[in-house]
Amino acid sequence: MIFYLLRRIVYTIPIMIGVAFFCFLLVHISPGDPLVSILPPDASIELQQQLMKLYGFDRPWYEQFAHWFWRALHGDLGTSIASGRSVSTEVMRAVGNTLMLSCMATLIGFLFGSLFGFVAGYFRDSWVDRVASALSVLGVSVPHYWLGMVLVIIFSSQLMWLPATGAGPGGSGEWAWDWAHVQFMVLPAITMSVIPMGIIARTVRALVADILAQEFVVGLRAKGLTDLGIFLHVVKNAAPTALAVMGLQLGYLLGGSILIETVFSWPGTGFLLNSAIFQRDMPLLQGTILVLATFFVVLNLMVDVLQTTLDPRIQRS
Amino acid sequence: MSTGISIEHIGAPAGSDRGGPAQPLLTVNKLVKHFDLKKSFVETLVGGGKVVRAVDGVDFKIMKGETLGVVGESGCGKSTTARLLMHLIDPSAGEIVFNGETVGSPQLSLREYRRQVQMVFQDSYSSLNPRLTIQDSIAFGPQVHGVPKQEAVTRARSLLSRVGLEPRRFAGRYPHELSGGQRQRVNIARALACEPRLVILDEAVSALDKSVEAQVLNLLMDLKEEFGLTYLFISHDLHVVRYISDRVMVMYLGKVAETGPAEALFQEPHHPYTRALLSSMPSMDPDHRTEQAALAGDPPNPIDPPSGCRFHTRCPLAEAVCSQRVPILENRNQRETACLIHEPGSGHSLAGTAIHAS
Amino acid sequence: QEKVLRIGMTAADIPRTLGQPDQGFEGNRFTGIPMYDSLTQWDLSKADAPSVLIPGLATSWKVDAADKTKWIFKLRPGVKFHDGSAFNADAVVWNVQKVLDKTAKQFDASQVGVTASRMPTLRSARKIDDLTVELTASEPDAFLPINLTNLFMASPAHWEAKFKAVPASVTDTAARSKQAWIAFAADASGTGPFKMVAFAPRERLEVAKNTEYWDPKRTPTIDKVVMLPLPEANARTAALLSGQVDWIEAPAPDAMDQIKSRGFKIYSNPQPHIWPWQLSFAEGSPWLDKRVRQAANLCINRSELKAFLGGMMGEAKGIVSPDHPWWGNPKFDIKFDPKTATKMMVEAGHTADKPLKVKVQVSASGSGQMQPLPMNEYIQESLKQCNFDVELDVLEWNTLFTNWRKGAKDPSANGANAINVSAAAMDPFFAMVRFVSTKTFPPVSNNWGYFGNDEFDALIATARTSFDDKERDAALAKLHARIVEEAPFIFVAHDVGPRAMSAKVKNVVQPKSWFIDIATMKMD
Amino acid sequence: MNMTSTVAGIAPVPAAAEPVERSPGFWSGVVRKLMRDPVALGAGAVLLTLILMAIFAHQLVPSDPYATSMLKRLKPIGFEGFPLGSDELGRDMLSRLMLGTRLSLFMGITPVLIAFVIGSGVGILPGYAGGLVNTLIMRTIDILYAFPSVLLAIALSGALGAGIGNALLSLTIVFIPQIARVAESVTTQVRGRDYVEAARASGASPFTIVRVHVLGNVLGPIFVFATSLIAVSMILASGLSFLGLGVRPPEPEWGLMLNTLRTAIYTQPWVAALPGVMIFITSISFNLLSDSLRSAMDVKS
Amino acid sequence: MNTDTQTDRTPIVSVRDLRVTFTGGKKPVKAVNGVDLSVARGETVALIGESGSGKSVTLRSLLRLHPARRTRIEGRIDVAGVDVLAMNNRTLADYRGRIASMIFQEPLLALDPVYTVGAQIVESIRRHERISPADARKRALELFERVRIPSPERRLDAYPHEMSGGMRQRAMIALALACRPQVLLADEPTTALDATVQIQILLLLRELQRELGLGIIFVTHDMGAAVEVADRFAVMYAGRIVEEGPTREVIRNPRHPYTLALMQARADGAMEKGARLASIPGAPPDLANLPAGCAFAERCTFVQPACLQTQPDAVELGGSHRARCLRTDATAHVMTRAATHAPRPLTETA
Ligand SMILES: Nc1ncnc2c1ncn2[C@@H]1O[C@H](COP(=O)(O)OP(=O)(O)OP(=O)(O)O)[C@@H](O)[C@H]1O
Ligand SMILES: Nc1ncnc2c1ncn2[C@@H]1O[C@H](COP(=O)(O)OP(=O)(O)OP(=O)(O)O)[C@@H](O)[C@H]1O
Ligand SMILES: [Mg+2]
Ligand SMILES: [Mg+2]
Repeated sequence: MIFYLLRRIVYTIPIMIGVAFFCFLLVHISPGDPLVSILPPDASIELQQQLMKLYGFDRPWYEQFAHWFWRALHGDLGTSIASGRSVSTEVMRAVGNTLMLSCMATLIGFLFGSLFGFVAGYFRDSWVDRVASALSVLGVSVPHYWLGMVLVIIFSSQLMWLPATGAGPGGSGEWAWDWAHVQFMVLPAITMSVIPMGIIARTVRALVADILAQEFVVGLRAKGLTDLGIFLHVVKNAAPTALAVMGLQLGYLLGGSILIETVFSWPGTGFLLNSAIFQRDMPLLQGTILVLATFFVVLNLMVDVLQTTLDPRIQRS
Repeated sequence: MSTGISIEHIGAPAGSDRGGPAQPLLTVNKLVKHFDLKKSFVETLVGGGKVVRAVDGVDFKIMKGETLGVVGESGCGKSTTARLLMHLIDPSAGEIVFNGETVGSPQLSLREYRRQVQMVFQDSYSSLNPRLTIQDSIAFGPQVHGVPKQEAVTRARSLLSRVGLEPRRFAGRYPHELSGGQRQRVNIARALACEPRLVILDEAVSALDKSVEAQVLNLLMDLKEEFGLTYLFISHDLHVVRYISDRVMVMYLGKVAETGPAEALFQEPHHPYTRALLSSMPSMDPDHRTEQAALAGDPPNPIDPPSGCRFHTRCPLAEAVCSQRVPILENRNQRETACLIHEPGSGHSLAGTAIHAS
Repeated sequence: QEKVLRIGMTAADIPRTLGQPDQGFEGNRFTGIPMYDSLTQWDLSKADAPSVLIPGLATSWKVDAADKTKWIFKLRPGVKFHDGSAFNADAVVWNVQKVLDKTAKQFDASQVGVTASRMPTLRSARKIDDLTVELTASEPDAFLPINLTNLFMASPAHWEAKFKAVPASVTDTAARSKQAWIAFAADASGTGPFKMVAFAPRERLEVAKNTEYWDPKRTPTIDKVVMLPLPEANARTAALLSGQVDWIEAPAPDAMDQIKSRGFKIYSNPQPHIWPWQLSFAEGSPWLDKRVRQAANLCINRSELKAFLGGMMGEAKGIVSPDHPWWGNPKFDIKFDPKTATKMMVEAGHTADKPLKVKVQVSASGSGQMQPLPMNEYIQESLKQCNFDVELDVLEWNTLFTNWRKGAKDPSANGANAINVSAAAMDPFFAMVRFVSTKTFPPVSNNWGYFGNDEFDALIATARTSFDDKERDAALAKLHARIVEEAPFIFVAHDVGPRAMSAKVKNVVQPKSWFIDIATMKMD
Repeated sequence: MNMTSTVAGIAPVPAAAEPVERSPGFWSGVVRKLMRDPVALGAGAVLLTLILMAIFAHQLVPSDPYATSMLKRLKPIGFEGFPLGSDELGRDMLSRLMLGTRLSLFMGITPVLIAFVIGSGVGILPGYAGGLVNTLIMRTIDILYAFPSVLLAIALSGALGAGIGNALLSLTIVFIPQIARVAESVTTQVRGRDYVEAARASGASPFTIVRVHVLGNVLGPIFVFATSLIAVSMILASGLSFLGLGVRPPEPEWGLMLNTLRTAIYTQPWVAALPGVMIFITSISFNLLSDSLRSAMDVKS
Repeated sequence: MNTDTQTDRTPIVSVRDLRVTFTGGKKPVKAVNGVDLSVARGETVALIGESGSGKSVTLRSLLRLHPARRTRIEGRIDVAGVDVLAMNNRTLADYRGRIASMIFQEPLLALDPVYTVGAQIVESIRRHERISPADARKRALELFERVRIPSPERRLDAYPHEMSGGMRQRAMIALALACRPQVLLADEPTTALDATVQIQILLLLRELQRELGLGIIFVTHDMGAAVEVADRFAVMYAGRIVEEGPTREVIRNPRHPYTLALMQARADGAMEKGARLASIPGAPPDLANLPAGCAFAERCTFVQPACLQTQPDAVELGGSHRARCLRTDATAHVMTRAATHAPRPLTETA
């Protein structure tokens, strides 16, 4: 087990370097001058060069990479061109908010997804299955940012039941787990949960159908287990894979929240990315993506390890 | 045989059949295959990458025109040996001499060798490409060796009819449209399409029903005679091996335990393992049922095989020396046995005495 | 009951709070003017007249008669920063140095970008006595007092405290200074009517009333103002409709009816802003013929366009509006007259069968761009009737903005002979000079179309050296009249800065300015 | 090689020219199964309609999709002359939605198609070669795979800047590693099958084996996977346009239309919702068709 | 239980005219077409036949393990005096594993991979008896010792995939015996095992049967394995039992042409080395489309026109030996090699 863990971690290192390099490249493949956004329309060329130097854009790329990577390793992702704040503090704060939202969305998605999936898998080819499957296909087919807009119109603007934007009455800094705050999360989390719900439902349905088709289920029946008893076995068999899918979905949400966060002005990484892109704030873009990718890689690692721990079938060496 | 023309006349380049019938068609010397267990960077650092000793120094010969049966428990390395012979995997050590030429030498290229040695696998379904008609599957081999498409197809059809599948009905079918027995016939036809001299049959009939098995065994016997084939026949069904083989080789944990003419070996097994194996065959006599299992437990793990004689952990006649000394496979009147009891002066108390007399 | 005013801004982030805001004029509007004061400032108290320059922290100023590069500013006595320290000449010098003196401890490069270019000629400051400072410009420049509205006075004492509080482990002065500014931004101190109380980057800024404010007329009655960045128009609208905020900037145009019907108030007033097509005078440009330029200006039905924008547009007759001191009664009257326009086009040789091909670079969005696409598509349609054949080259906003500096002759222009970038027109340089001076040809500044000649250079020089306010305005009016007559632009629209507010907010004056005074508002 | 002479020797029975019963091939079996599947038929019909609409959009549109009219902006569904209402510039929604099919399908399908070609190649090679080649290629792909797909797409288009070309490029880059991974794993599986072993045993060159035995068996599963990606691609592409990173106005594309109609959602919610509905219908059709295709290609069923 | 009232001759399993039809597919598949079978206490019956002849279906019907919605079961099944087909879900669950239990061909597939074998046995015991987990575990341990699993304590906590094939099958048997059932249904329990292990399992089954007085139905392909354990043989073909009788009788004197052919097709039944084996021509019939007459008629060497007309009834051949064939007269004197010339390997020195 410990070997497995070590191996998995060692294996992650080259990937992380690759990921970092890719993030670094982003600045260099982007056309246009990263400084444009902060330069006033009539900034003198002199001022431009002065700022270029200040931000280190005048050095050769490999030097910039080495520098950037070295500092990134120390948690210093540079300074946002637009806001002048340190990228790492910006990103860390945003990551917390995104994580909170994504976890909530994943949880909702997982609950409903596995519910639909189990029902569909259990009553395969019945109308229940068709309804549950239709819901899950719906989940993966709907443009969720659009769904978000529709929900806002209905529940915020018209019914005024739920707030439309933001992360709590006092901002994310004063977040608390009471209704006054959580209500801000309801709409974005539901919107966001639609995709993981669909995917988890499909996975669980296939899993359950697959498990139920296995010989051991006959074995369980043959020893007199009732449907409930068999259900528990199915759950335990499906759990490692379902949890792994859930973990991966959490990762996808972390990285894929940009549209939702934009629609709901949720102060997370997606929101940050959006403004980074539109202000061409390259250090911020780079840093955010690096942090998110790192999260994703680490999450994958955790999912892998968790799955290995949970699932006795996977050989551990 | 009315239609058959002996393969010697037309097959391999003239004069290649050296040494006459006494010269073995295939000689295997000290063949070894160790599989690395998945080794990682860390494990390399820490040390202790383990290997599976699937085949661990195997010697044997196959004479021209004979059928060599190979038996042994699951995991003893039968399939690995077969795959080594086919050069599907590279041996860790050892050499294979075919018809007097070392395989892979300038005299006998791998390609030319492969034409002369073919294989039939156990799983009849997975050994046919599901996307090709069976005619195309059979014609593939000859085409690889330069036979024009049209001609290869003609050959495929004649082979199909030879293995008892009417080409008109079957040539255009896909594997999933055939029964298991029919598929195995196709596999045999496919193996024969390149006009090999040696055919390796790895559990080729094991998956078949008894009634179908009989059909396929009959077919194999006929084809052998018709084309002058040599078979290496791997099976765990001792009855079948006894029926079809001229000589039998018994393997245990990656090593040869015993080799000998089939009847002699079945009548009078020398190696304690062979004896145990044979007595594990269910009797067909309701009045003389087996009363006691000859062996207890499962065969040991090839990752960490026992020292000395590999069988000593389960051998009823094992003595201390058996765990220290590796028995040598020695040839005594057509019988080869790797057992210290049969090795005079080995230090075993029974060494030299005829075991079956005791 | 605490009175809290919640504002949804269009910015994606809280504008910087350390005194020199970013995010364009929205920054000045929300984290500049409410929290800080400048030496001179805009009069935001009237909705019906253009807002003009008035004294702020300086009570009076005049240029040194002998050396026209030197200005003497008399400071307002008794003003205190939020931290209690006194505002005086030292503070002014300190604040000038923070952006202009690289050797000063408090120099902050990140503030230079947004500041220096708005006061291009200012060079240094010198204390004469506690309440008098002398500012030096690089050349005689009558625009300097106007420029100074952009230099907000941050508290040096407060900053020093932050500087001292930086952990000793940071030894490099530059690094300490940087950290001090970061700390300052999170807990700022100015002299303005509101004090900063809470700040969450990208999420919200809270300011509370400064009861000790020096101007009793502008001492706030609203207890607290909360500002939220809501860059997405729909999100802002939804926030307003769901009662999350009391005031949003730039509501979604198509939601106006809905907003009004729910009892919210819409405020708007033309701003010093111009939404034009800037035309190319490069060789081979179709616009070299003045008839063509004027025809295009006459061919747009601005009132229809206004209706399309839900009334949220001022119809442009020049860079500034006729009630502005710089108007100058140009002889060319910009109006909708397609007949004359077509006639002029035919005279110039462009018939309906042989329309004049023009190509314009526009963006799909962008700050202050109003609704570039629909508007440009409308213009495209309109110009068709006057024998123009318009091709739109739609670029991403940043690209367009970069191209603007590169000029019409640059390959990036991609064959376009007009560009649509809207601009603020508060200050004479930004409003006019940079577009018509031969000194501002690309890449120096934004004279994208290379328009300029000796006549205009002379008009500019006169204006720059007319140090009396009246004289200066007269000179600028002359310049403006000539610009309208020569029509190097198609003048289309002025932004009106629409904002929607809850009826609870009272005493709202929306001046003809980019800015608005929150301090004088009241709430139920 | 003198093998040819022997052929007659085996059994001179049937001549090659003699007709044999041809079983319907695998693909015709799949088609037959799909034809019996009502869901597949429904989804297929919808997609076919959309594709035809895309091809003949210019001939089919009832009015000029670009013609603006300030007076007739944001008209409701069923307004005279505007069967599906009009957009924020008074353009005919029906015509724009129809013409939008073009770019939207193009943006959805093209990246997957290109990624299918490249990804299959990139995946089959290491899958068949195994060993070091596999490690090198697959570890490189893992790097791209370490980004959540939406993030990767947005990062790339964000960095490259807006525009169709850049959006297509980003999406293609997003899908290549995904397809390559599937291709690699399927190929690795197929490589272990006995018939590939048998082909190797008969001395065929790797190239021949891949051509005859591997491709036919791996392209199917990869294709099924790719079709399921189209739905994802549709949504991602429209998302990019929605963010202003994809298609530029005034070209009609559903994601972009959704974006520009966003603010109209208060005045004409139904009209504003139409592009979303189109995206939804298309994406769900691709999903359903892909599901059906998967089960039709499953030999077990 | 009512054991005392019944003598050993009353069958513990009695199947009457069992018909199983699968209705899930396009055409109904008649997998079992009128099977009569009874098993006495302490008796082992071997069910023999080709692949697809309906052995497993018959066996699973005894526990009603077929998907209820897609299966039609007709006839009557009594196990330990209870009508299985009349049971409701609850009683059926109580019956399964308690009165009759089952062992499968591939224990690796038949055991839940994510539970330890010990846990699965404990679960089974506690499903049927009120007993503390600790006691159940103790029982499981005893069972492991009973089926001779080395270091049983440790193996209880092993997952199925961590055991070797023989060990797994022993664990499977232990699981089946956990609630002291009266009937054991074994579906090819040794087919996947090596020869040396197979004989161990066969002997174990024989021993358990003797000691626990189990009624066993033993399904297999392999005549040899069947001979080792069975008291009686039942040969199935196309969903019917075509011949049934004491092992000795059936082996020595098969009377149904199908049984006869099976015997002759065996490699060890060959007259001499290299001689052709007698094979059965053709293929088994399509169960969705059974012929009107004897299902074997098409492949039978003794076929007469009458065989194609009606399903033959069972012919009593004495000593509870029956065959469903019109030509038992013709088969009476065909002696198989199998019985007389079975090659005996060396027996242990005894
Ligand atoms: N590619 C491989 N990698 C690692 N180990 C292998 C590989 N192939 C075979 N082995 C191991 O080598 C040993 C011998 O395997 P082989 O397949 O030759 O046995 P066998 O005698 O054919 O058994 P069976 O009767 O079950 O077919 C087994 O322990 C097997 O697990
Ligand atoms: N659930 C089912 N639905 C439809 N047909 C089935 C089902 N189960 C079994 N069959 C069919 O019933 C027939 C008898 O199957 P059964 O499994 O009893 O054969 P068997 O004698 O056990 O063969 P084997 O020796 O291969 O296990 C087969 O043709 C099989 O295809
Ligand atoms: Mg094998
Ligand atoms: Mg069976």
